[in-house]
Amino acid sequence: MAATIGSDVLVTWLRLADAAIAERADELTELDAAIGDADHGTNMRRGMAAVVEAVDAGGPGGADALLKKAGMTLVSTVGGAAGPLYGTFLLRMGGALKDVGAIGSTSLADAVEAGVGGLVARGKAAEGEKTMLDAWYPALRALRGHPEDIVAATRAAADAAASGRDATEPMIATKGRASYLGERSAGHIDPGAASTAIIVDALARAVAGETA
Amino acid sequence: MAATIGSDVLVTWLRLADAAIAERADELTELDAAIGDADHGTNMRRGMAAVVEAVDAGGPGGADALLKKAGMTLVSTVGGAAGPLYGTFLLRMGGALKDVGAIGSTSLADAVEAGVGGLVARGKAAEGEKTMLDAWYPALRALRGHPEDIVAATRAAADAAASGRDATEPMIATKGRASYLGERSAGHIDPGAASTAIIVDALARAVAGETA
Amino acid sequence: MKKLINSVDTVVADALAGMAAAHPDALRVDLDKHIVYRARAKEQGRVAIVSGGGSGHEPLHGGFVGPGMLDAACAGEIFTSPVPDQIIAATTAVDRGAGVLHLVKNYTGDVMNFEMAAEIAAGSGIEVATVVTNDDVAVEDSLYTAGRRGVGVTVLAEKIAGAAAEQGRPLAEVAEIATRVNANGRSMGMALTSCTVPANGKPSFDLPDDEMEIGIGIHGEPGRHREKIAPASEIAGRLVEPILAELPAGDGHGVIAFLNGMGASPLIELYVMYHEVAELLAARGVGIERRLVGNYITSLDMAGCSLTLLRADDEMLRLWDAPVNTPGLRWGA
Amino acid sequence: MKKLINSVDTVVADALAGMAAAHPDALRVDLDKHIVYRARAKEQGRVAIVSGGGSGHEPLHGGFVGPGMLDAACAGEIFTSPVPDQIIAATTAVDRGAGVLHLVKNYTGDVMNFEMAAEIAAGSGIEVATVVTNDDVAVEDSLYTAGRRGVGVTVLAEKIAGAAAEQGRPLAEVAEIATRVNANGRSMGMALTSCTVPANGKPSFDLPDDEMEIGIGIHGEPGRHREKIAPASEIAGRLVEPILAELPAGDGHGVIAFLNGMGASPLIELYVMYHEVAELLAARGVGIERRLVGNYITSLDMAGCSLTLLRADDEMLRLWDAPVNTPGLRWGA
Ligand SMILES: Nc1ncnc2c1ncn2[C@@H]1O[C@H](COP(=O)(O)OP(=O)(O)O)[C@@H](O)[C@H]1O
Ligand SMILES: Nc1ncnc2c1ncn2[C@@H]1O[C@H](COP(=O)(O)OP(=O)(O)O)[C@@H](O)[C@H]1O
Ligand SMILES: [Mg+2]
Ligand SMILES: [Mg+2]
Ligand SMILES: [Mg+2]
Ligand SMILES: [Mg+2]
Repeated sequence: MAATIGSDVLVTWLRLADAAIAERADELTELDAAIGDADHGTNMRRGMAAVVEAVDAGGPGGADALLKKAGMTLVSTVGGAAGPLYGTFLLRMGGALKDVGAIGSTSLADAVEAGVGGLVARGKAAEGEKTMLDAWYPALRALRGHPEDIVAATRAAADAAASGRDATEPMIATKGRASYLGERSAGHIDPGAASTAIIVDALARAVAGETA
Repeated sequence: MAATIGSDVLVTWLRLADAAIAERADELTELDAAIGDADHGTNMRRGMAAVVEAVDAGGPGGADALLKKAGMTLVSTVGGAAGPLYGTFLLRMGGALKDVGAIGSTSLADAVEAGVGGLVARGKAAEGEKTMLDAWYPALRALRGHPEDIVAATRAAADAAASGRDATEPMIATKGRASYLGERSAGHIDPGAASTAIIVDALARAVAGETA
Repeated sequence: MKKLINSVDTVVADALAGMAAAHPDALRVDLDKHIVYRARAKEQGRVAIVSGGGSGHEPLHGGFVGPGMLDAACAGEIFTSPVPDQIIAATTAVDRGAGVLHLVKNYTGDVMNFEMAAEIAAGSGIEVATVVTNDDVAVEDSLYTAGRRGVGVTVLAEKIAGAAAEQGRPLAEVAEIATRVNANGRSMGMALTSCTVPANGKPSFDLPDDEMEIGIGIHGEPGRHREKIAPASEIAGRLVEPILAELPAGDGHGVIAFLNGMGASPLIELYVMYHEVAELLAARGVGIERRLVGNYITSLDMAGCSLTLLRADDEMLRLWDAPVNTPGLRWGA
Repeated sequence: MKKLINSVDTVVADALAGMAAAHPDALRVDLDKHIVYRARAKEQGRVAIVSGGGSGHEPLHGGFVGPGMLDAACAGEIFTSPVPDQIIAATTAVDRGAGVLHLVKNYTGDVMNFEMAAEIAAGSGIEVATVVTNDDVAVEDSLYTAGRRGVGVTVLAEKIAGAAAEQGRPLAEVAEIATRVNANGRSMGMALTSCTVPANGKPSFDLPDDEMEIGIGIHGEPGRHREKIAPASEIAGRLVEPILAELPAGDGHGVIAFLNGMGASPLIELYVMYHEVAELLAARGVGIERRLVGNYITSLDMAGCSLTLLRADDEMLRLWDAPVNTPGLRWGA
């Protein structure tokens, strides 16, 4: 039972997230075709591939620098809503880890909370509007439920993100493109919540020791 | 066994032809879709309806005047290849009947021959090029086969036109739109030959005493 | 069939009414005879140009009526050439005493209807010259057939002859220039889908989801052959090569390259195609002097494109560059 | 999926290369950053205008770069807003010392990316003003939602603000005029077919052969509702009525009527639709001062159309009439 992780685990996280997004890009695009504009999978795959390329290119280590570089890469390569949102998330998350050495469950939760704060600052949405926030908030709450065990915490967060993703299905969107559909947005899972669930699951797997 | 017909039978001919073309317009258009531009039925229906309207509007009688009016109406309302061709046909046919009182089988054949001459002068095609000529020439030859019996002559002409129409199927077109297809034009009946068969059949029915 | 129309019988009339409403200052439309005129006729003593043909190729021809291009366009029914009455009326109305050029695409129906009209107009004392365009290399040219179709070069001939007429050149010269444009221009088209003629209500030909037609015309005629769909770079080769094989060398002059959409292919795809065409021509050492990319001579709702190359001498280029002010083509004015 | 492309990953890059090749004298295209610039930058001391957005709406925005309209356009991936780096590069390149107007369509992604870019550009000393268009009446406007989409009015705002910038007006005035255009313009769209996003490879929504979507946007989003296909006259009502219900009365000024094709509907159908719209507006007592009919803000290969009405005061009309010389819109120059 690992109590803390280092920035190497975050590197693994980004790699696992890239692989999982690439594998499920068509699925994400199909979700976006139903209630958006059919580009979310393409966008995320392009962005995560660029992130891994930037990570491979090396540079100063440390969780702070790593996540900032990843965030800036997403901002510069994704576009659309997801680029600024996920980019800001990672930038803020990195900022919160600035002076943290070994990352425990609580400091990870603090960092995710900072990231979620960035999402809200950028996107001006709240929970329940059928966006990626509906996966992030449950994930954050689950993280907080295991302050001593980062493995259990991230696994619980991944499960909560997945439930949050599923819970977006009946929602009527009031933010993002799906809001244009009004009531017709109900009955479909939000693509951003789905990509969040994939990303949080990658985090849990990296923390649990899976290698990329 | 009628030996001659009057211009009233020609009026009936035009009416029967109009009705038959209207009924089979979609079929003609479909033939034209396969090797042309999908308008032959529409064109002929529009033209024949205008012919009947012009005939209904009355005016000086006589086979000559009647067919000239019908020909001019086709020229002014059909367009495409069929308008000038069928229009010229009727104009020339009318001209040939100028000083003919009661129309017998031979004078009818002479008039059709004049019409066919008009087709060739306008369209510069010959038999065997997969055009309406491939129905008109057999019809003309069959007409000539019964110089004494106009009913038998026109019935034979109608049958010959139908055979001529069917014989266009394997031909490779060298005139008209179908020629653009080269060898791909084989395997389809020529739409103009099909409309000619309808028109000659209407003539046989009118001569046989059918009313419109 | 899905179309923005009221009924299959009124498409042409409704579209002409729409043209009239959309361009009240530039065009005058005879909604009875289906003729599009310039709002202001050109000066006395200038050659006038009349074109026309079946509808379904918009903006051709009505959209090319205006200063620097046509004086009148006769609109036939969908894919059906206009009738002589229309052509005579247009010819009579636009003649400014210097004669009228008839620009006609080479289709049996168009040629015959314009021919009948020219005979009658000439009989009433109007000098008429006729130039027939026949630039489509998909079709074999032969004395014994209907010959090549008139397609993309028609747009270029209307522009270039239009500029010559505007300069006050005599009818023989305007006709000679149009003839020269046609003689030095060649085209080739392809389709991803058939068009649907409204009165027919279904696609003129069936094309499987993974096939395209090469060598199509602008009336929903199937092409010369069918093959598997291919990347834009290969499609460009299917168009460029047969054209270059038949394009006059023309003293090594460069070309006007005209990449035309068939009606339902969006501009983004036409630009992709144009890029490939330009690369291919560069590789083949053909200089591009001018370019035109867009939907100019269409085939209803067909997806696909055609390429026209015109070996252009200096005079053609000068006339191409001259001002033109029509709904469909406009520059320098 | 049938498209004239090389591969789904290179569509935008290939189309931009095609634009560059097609308009070498008018445009300069940064093929690395995907930015379209004027070939000749405007004079020092003039306000510049930058727009951009996802690709797939051609000629918007790149086709509207040129004298009298935009100074630069940033092309995102298909239906994906550009990234801040592009917008910053464009803004920096076109600033002539008088500030830069960002014209942005109201989509969460576009707004956020332009916002990030404007923050950074402002930090480097460039004065940036932003006007967001949101004219689509199919979407409810509310403080608690993403709000209305920016659609057709964007074209009109780019033209009118572009003319104001060309006249040398200060940034605040140019922004005010763009804001006024947006405030007085409303749009409504409909689709006969879905578009197909290349990377998705199939239509974004399925629409039975006898149904149409009303209230669609320009990204293949399904509309607000679906109904049986209807004659053009009825479709015109579906567009005109909801627009008039929300169009400012504006002192009884007339309108600029803009009937736009979604990419795969041929011009003949757009004219049919425009005729019906003009008749309806006449019946409703709405004067039409100017008209624009054609494919200007498209949605890939979607068949359908949208209508934009702009209640135009005299200043807007004067600016609308001012010369414009871009690949997509050209008059008076
Ligand atoms: N205001 C917002 N706040 C949070 N998330 C949002 C917001 N708007 C959109 N999203 C998320 O972004 C996702 C769409 O991303 P993407 O498809 O890449 O961008 P776009 O909508 O620009 O095409 C949505 O599914 C939603 O989860
Ligand atoms: N040169 C010609 N001589 C005789 N008949 C011809 C000639 N060209 C075409 N046709 C006939 O015209 C028919 C087509 O008529 P139609 O479809 O109305 O005209 P278009 O080809 O102009 O669309 C052909 O099927 C053929 O029978
Ligand atoms: Mg999306
Ligand atoms: Mg035909
Ligand atoms: Mg025809
Ligand atoms: Mg998008």
